[in-house]
Amino acid sequence: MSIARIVLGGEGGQGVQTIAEILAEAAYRSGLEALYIPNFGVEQRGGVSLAFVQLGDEVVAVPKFRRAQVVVALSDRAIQRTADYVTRETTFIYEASAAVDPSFLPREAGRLLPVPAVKLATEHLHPRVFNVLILGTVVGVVDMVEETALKAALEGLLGHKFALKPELRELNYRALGEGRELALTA
Amino acid sequence: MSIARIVLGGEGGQGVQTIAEILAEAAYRSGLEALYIPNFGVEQRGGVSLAFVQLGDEVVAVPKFRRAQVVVALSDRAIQRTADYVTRETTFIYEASAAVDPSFLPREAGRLLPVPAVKLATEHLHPRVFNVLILGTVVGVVDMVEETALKAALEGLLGHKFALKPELRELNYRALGEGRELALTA
Amino acid sequence: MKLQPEPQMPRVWRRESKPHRFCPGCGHPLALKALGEAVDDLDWQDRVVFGCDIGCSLLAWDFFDLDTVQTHHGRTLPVLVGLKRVRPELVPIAYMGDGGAYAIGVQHLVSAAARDEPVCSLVVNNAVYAMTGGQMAPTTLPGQKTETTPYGRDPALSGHPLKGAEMVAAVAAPEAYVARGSVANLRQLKRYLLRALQNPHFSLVEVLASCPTNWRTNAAETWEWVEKEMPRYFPLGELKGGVREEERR
Amino acid sequence: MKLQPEPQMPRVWRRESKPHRFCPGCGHPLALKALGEAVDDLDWQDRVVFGCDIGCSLLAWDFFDLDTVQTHHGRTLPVLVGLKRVRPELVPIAYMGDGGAYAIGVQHLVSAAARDEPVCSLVVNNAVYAMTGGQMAPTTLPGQKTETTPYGRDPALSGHPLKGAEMVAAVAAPEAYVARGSVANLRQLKRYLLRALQNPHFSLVEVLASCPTNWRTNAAETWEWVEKEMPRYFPLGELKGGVREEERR
Amino acid sequence: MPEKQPRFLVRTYRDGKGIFHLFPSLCKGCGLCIEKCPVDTIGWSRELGFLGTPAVEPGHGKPCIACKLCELVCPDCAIYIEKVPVAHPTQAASSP
Amino acid sequence: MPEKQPRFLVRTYRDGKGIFHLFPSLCKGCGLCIEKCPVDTIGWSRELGFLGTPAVEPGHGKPCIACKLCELVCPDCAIYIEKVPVAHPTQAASSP
Amino acid sequence: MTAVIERERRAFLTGNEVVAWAALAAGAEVMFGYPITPQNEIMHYWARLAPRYGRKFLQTEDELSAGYATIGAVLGGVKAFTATAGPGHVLMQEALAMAEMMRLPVVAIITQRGGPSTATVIYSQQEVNLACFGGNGEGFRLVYSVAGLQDLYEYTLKAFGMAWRYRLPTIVLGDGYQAKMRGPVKLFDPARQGIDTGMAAPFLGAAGTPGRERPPVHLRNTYNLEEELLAVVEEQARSFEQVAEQVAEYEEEKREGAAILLVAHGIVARAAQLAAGRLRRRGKAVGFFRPVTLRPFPETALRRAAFEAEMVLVAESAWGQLERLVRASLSGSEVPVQAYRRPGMGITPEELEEELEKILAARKSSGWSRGDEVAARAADATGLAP
Amino acid sequence: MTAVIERERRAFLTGNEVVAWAALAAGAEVMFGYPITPQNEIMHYWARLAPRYGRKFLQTEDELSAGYATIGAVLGGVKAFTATAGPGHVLMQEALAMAEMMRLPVVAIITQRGGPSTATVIYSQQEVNLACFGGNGEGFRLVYSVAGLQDLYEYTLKAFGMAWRYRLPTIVLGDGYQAKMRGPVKLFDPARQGIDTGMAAPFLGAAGTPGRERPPVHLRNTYNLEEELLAVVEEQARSFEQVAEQVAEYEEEKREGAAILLVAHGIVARAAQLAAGRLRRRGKAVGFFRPVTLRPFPETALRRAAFEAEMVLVAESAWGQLERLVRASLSGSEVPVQAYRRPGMGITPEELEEELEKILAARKSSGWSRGDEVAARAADATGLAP
Ligand SMILES: Cc1ncc(C[n+]2csc(CCOP(=O)(O)OP(=O)(O)O)c2C)c(N)n1
Ligand SMILES: Cc1ncc(C[n+]2csc(CCOP(=O)(O)OP(=O)(O)O)c2C)c(N)n1
Ligand code: SF4
Ligand code: SF4
Ligand code: SF4
Ligand code: SF4
Ligand code: SF4
Ligand code: SF4
Ligand SMILES: [Mg+2]
Ligand SMILES: [Mg+2]
Repeated sequence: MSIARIVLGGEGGQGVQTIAEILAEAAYRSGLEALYIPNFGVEQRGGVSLAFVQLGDEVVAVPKFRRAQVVVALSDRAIQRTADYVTRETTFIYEASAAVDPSFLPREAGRLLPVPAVKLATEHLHPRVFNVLILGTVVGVVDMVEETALKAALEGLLGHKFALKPELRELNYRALGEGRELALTA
Repeated sequence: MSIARIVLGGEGGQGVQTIAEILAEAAYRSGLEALYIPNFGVEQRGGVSLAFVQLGDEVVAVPKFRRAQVVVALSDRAIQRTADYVTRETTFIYEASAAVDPSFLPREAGRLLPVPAVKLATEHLHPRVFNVLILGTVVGVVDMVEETALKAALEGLLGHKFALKPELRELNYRALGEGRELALTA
Repeated sequence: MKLQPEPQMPRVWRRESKPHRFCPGCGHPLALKALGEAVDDLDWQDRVVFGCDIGCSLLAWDFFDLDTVQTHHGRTLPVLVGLKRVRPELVPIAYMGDGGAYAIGVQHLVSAAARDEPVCSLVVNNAVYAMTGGQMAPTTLPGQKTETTPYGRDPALSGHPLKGAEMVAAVAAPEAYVARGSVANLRQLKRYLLRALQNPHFSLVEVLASCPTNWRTNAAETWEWVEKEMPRYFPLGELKGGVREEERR
Repeated sequence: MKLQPEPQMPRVWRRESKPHRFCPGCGHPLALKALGEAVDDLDWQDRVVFGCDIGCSLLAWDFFDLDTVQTHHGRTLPVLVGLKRVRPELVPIAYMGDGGAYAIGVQHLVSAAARDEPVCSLVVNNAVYAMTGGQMAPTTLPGQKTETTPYGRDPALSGHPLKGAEMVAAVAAPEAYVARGSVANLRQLKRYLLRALQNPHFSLVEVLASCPTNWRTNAAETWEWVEKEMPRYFPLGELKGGVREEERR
Repeated sequence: MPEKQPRFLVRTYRDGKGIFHLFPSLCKGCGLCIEKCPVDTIGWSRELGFLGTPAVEPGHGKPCIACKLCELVCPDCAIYIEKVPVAHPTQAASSP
Repeated sequence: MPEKQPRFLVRTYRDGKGIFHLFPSLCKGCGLCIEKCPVDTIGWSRELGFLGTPAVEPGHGKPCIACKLCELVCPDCAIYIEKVPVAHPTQAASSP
Repeated sequence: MTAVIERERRAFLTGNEVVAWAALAAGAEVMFGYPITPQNEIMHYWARLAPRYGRKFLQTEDELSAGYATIGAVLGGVKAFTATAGPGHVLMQEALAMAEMMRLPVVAIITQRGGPSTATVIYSQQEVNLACFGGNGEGFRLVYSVAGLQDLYEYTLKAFGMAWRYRLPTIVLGDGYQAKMRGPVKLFDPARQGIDTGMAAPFLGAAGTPGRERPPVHLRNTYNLEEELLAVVEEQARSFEQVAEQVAEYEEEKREGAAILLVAHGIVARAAQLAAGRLRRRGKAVGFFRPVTLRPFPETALRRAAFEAEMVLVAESAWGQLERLVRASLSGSEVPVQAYRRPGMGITPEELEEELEKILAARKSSGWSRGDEVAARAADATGLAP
Repeated sequence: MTAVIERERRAFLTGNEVVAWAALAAGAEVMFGYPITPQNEIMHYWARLAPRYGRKFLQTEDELSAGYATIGAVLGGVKAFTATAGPGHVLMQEALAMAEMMRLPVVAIITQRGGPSTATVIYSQQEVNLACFGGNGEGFRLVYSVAGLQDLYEYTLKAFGMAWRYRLPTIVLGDGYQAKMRGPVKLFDPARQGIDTGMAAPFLGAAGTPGRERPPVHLRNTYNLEEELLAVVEEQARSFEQVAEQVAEYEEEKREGAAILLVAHGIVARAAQLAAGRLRRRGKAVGFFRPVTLRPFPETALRRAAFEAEMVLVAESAWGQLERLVRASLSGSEVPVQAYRRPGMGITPEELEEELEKILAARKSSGWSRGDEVAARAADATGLAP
């Protein structure tokens, strides 16, 4: 696979764009080609937030695509909004802390990967690293991004928060790790 | 000649548009086809004012034209601005109360018709009927407009003034007459 | 059968479109609550036409069980002026943000006020351009950081906050009604709106309102800003009295 | 050789473009005479940039021996705001009609005033849209007949005359200079213009001016209108003092 | 038509003088009510609101005095306060 | 450059205390000066102005007092008033 | 409403007067406008006449306001119109774009003047791009380019009918000449001539309490998702293409066997028609085609006409605006297109005659395939599409 | 002025950031703007960066003011720019029309969003008409349609250079995708790469006292006579046509022997390029043409490319705006033009591949003249005009 295409969807406050931005930045720092584009509408909050990331070893010229290798959906509404991107080749990652109506899940997906990230984050770590945990899972699935690049990207985006609360850095690393593990075991 | 084309030019306050409007209206009331269009620019006063009148027995579809059968110029600047419309067939009527630089006069004109309208109007009649005198000359030259139609058109445009000063009506009629005579004799 | 408790929304709020699209803690829906109650009190659901501007106000395009038109940025007033001219029996409400009313559409505001167009204008002053992501508004406070004043608004470079209500009061007819309320005092705001709606002349009610999303404030800071900071520049009260006696209920 | 007497035009008037294009008895050239003398007095021919609006003001596009730009209807202020932002050493004068300044361009006027843009605005208030042939202006007096108020301006339909200077004074910074003069008092007008030009903040001088062509007045009626009728609605005087002491010469 | 209006799920709490109805599908967790409650009884609940963020509940401070400020300031009309019916009206009336 | 400025034709009249210079090619005949002259000395002349309308001249009323109002109000700078030089300055100075 | 013009009558009027009478006769209830030459007198006459017929007028603070107030009145359910030109037309596009998006039957009379920017107040055909495609949209509007005073009367009547029938913003595209020229025109009651001037109905504020007696009307022009917008615009496109077949109008003469097809719109079409006719009388094979609707463009008819010609000459008082529409319409055909461009200047039959003669001479000398001496058929066929 | 970017470096930026950096590197002294999605972040970054480099920023009351203030700064003799989109772009036309008339080197970055009216804040290619022909004039402007972040950097630099060299208003036409997408881009000092970013000089307020030491400058955009305006516009047209030859730009691949020539501009061109390439690799004769300048349109190059093809397919996120330019450009040729229109929607290579396959299949079954199995030549020729 020369370009990996990833769609992420979630509710306004769930941090989907942060996941996408760190992912893309990490790919770029890994020496890969990468392109990230958020979707954006007139609703600042309250709408479903989508992010599109492409990374690989050839130039990414077109920001949008129709089918994704990885789809991430963090809410019921997001599951519906991202369904069109799913094919037989798709790994479909979804938040599974609360009950998900199985009729919403895309049947054609090659692999369904439930991640109870809210639960895990809240129980082991901190609710706010929930999205970094998801990022870990995505990175685990895609498996093209270098660890150091990922940490550097994390630092770039969240460094100012780490500066204030250094323990956050460690928390985030652990979230990344737990997420990645889920990709391999689930 | 099925359509008579007439260009009139003068200084802002000289009443060129009034001549043209009465002429066109009179033609219309004579059962002829007629079209009148003023030129208009950003200068309310101070610019040369041009008027284009066409009248005849076939429908006039196009408001502007390149060559005129009759050109009327009431000032030095107007002589220059109207020169392009003059051909060998043109009767060129100009105000000749003061000395006109003969080098301005269009040589190619078929007939040059100087009219000392200011002088005549001031001496015999009233300075303000100067333009109606010119109108008389034009009507004399074109010779397609009915007398009653002309008077009705005059009434239409100046009736409200006549109502206030009934003697004006007679003055205007006399100006018309004197103007027309000039067309025949000059 | 005992009735299940229902949210105490104004009758004129449209339940089908709730929860509405505004962010958590937004001042817009608070202003719309006061407005809804005022319309309820007057029982004018069949007379009021609601027009909303582009800005977060557009999120109210299906907010009410009222005929509604969402217009163009800054142009809600002229649309409703046109409507009112031909349908004098209707009561049009022009619902706008401070950007729409005091910047791109300010010519319409001062002109409608000067011509005394009988339209009720409601301007939500949240001191930013909210919908576009938090740029400076004419009402942004000195020192306030926004996306286009990243180092804080410097009055020497971009002027002092524009006092829209005062500006309108300066040009409006004596019969116009002009007031400034706040989402921090909804009962007062509703009183102002009732007077504005009933005034058969031009009226303007400016509303100081919160935008926690662009202010990046938590609930405590949000209240602090609306209640303390903003009124330092934008005093609350009635600037012009309209033609009717105040009607409280 | 004895010098032949020359017309006493301000030095900064451009002789080559005289006689100018304004109608007989027009107020514009009187305002421009006061302005020309003020520029002469300050000896700022090398600093002043003159911008004129669309309206009869455009007839001044080659009026002065000053760098001049004739802009678009209502847009002279933003053009000069842009110029001044990058060339602070220049002194831009925005020369506009009441239509350009108080109707189609009023958003620029109030916004420039509110942001305290250091531009000197001169608004010729002749109570009509002159260039377009005499329609109602925001400043048209009640009862005044114009082409679009053929039965006289009815304030119930089209509002009361807009007091532009008062409106600007309501939004401008304290350091702004705002005054209203008249072509019927050119010495006072020149004083105001001198203060406006020297004020390093926003300034506005409104000038009551004649338009005999559209008013259809003779000389006596023209003076009557400028001197008596207009000031009844538009009081003369300084509304806001600027930052400098008044400098008479 | 009024019959077709959607019902909003409700959680009802009793706290002090107030019957505190909370509609989680309306609550966006803005916290404005929390700040305004004069007795600080409102706090975050385990229940999730409309956006998946925590909703609110009473019982975190002094007992509710049924002042309805929270209901007033909620931008989403997610709170409805009823006064606890006074048990002994005569008694209540005699102790002003 | 100043040398290249066009000269305007001038008519000079003496009237009372004023030397009244009129530039016909500038005068548009608006009549504003006529209305403003405190001694009503200005009136229409036979000379034509810029637009072919009559220009103005002094001598139609009381003698000019050289107040320069006409010069001030002329929108076209078509009038230039000089004071008639005082013949006997010493005498003039002694009679205040 | 009683008829404004009871009996058919001839009158000697300027174009701007004609528009005011037509709007009255069409039942327009209100006009909003801002002064600009050369449309001013539409406002002047309307302001004078309106009170007599119980109609309304408001002079707004600018053209934006005039456009949006017209929208407001239309929303209220009355026939309303505005008029502007040149720079005002540029501003008016903001409101027209909203009308396009929301399919509001706004009627605008445009009297083109010289451009760009303030330019001249006189005349031109430089606002074709703007009228057809101004705004940030796809130009789903009706644009009637009129060619004379009678046209101005009839198409102004028709504009209201079409706007309300199809719910499309409709422009009557005139120019300064037609606005200011005075000539004879026949006024009549549209109802008696079977001209539909439209039935207005309220978009907002209809009877019944919204949310109780009827659903509320919620109009918007903003969408949150690309997919929503695509669906809206595609639906508009489909509907516009359907409408196009019904409303596209043109006028043509003698296209069979024409060596040159002379294409022009508006008042220039009248000069073109005369020039083509004169040449035909002199035995030259010159046809004439006038698109009456510029949006939708009478593409099929033009193709039919042009495919029979050896070349097309487009004449306009602009620098290639009609020409671009003609070229695009003739896509896929080899017929060469030439242009006669006079931005901001009137065009006379004489100069077109000269131009045509020049082209014919040049082609002849270069061995042109089809003879230019083909006798012109006697009868000129003038076709006006439905 | 010291170079903003000393050494060439790669960065991972959004398009809006790229524009801000490019404007800084080009030596723009000031930006005027009014918020609108999706261009906002150009303003945000500029507002943040400008003070560090001694540049200026002003947020104006609307887009009219932003456009005119940009004109004012240009008149003062500095490189200045603005940015807008959608409805703001509509308003901006008033100022651009004045810049066109007075030939002022105003630079505007347009990030297209859905239309008409407010529509969506996201993406589209529906502002081609506006960018090229908005305003009441003839569209004498330069319009660069960019296709990716690197393009955005280079053409923003170039826009200043061209604007000032030719004294023409210049538009960099992007879109919401390109504005908001984040990817790798190479930043460099234009001077070192020989990219001309223009020399600014004052139009007004140059040294010397006007009327004494030099003649005064009197700029206007209004004329009193038709003849005056005609002369001005004709002169502009002549000069624009000369410029056109020097500045028209395009990109093309494999046009010889192409059965289908796929034409697209902007970001859609990237999808088109990929789709055409993939089909060629599968042995289908599909060429690709991308106009880089939409004004002037690279007509000669397109004609050359299209005449070798059997048909042209135009793909765009609009309803026929590029298509109209293509059709008009191919005037006089029989090559058929087909369209793939997705107003307001992104276009992916996959859907274009499908569309092309469908067309190829249909043509094959209907007995297409030129084989679609012509082996694509190995090397793709990519041509960038001077
Ligand atoms: C002509 C035009 N320019 C700019 C925009 C972009 N825009 C949309 S909303 C908005 C500002 C909204 O601010 P405000 O009016 O204060 O409302 P708020 O969102 O703060 O409630 C802007 C600039 C637009 N839609 N149309
Ligand atoms: C956008 C636009 N709208 C309208 C016009 C037409 N127009 C030219 S001047 C003018 C009014 C001038 O009135 P004012 O500003 O009062 O100046 P005056 O002529 O009275 O001095 C108008 C409406 C225009 N040129 N541009
Ligand atoms: S961005 Fe601000 S104003 Fe807009 S909905 Fe959110 S909180 Fe309210
Ligand atoms: S129309 Fe009026 S304002 Fe214009 S030049 Fe003439 S007198 Fe002056
Ligand atoms: S009713 Fe008053 S006391 Fe009770 S919870 Fe609400 S705010 Fe607190
Ligand atoms: S104010 Fe309303 S929405 Fe906000 S937290 Fe309280 S109940 Fe929830
Ligand atoms: S100077 Fe005074 S007195 Fe003499 S003519 Fe002039 S106005 Fe009259
Ligand atoms: S004021 Fe001047 S222009 Fe007018 S009449 Fe007197 S001299 Fe002539
Ligand atoms: Mg706001
Ligand atoms: Mg005026």
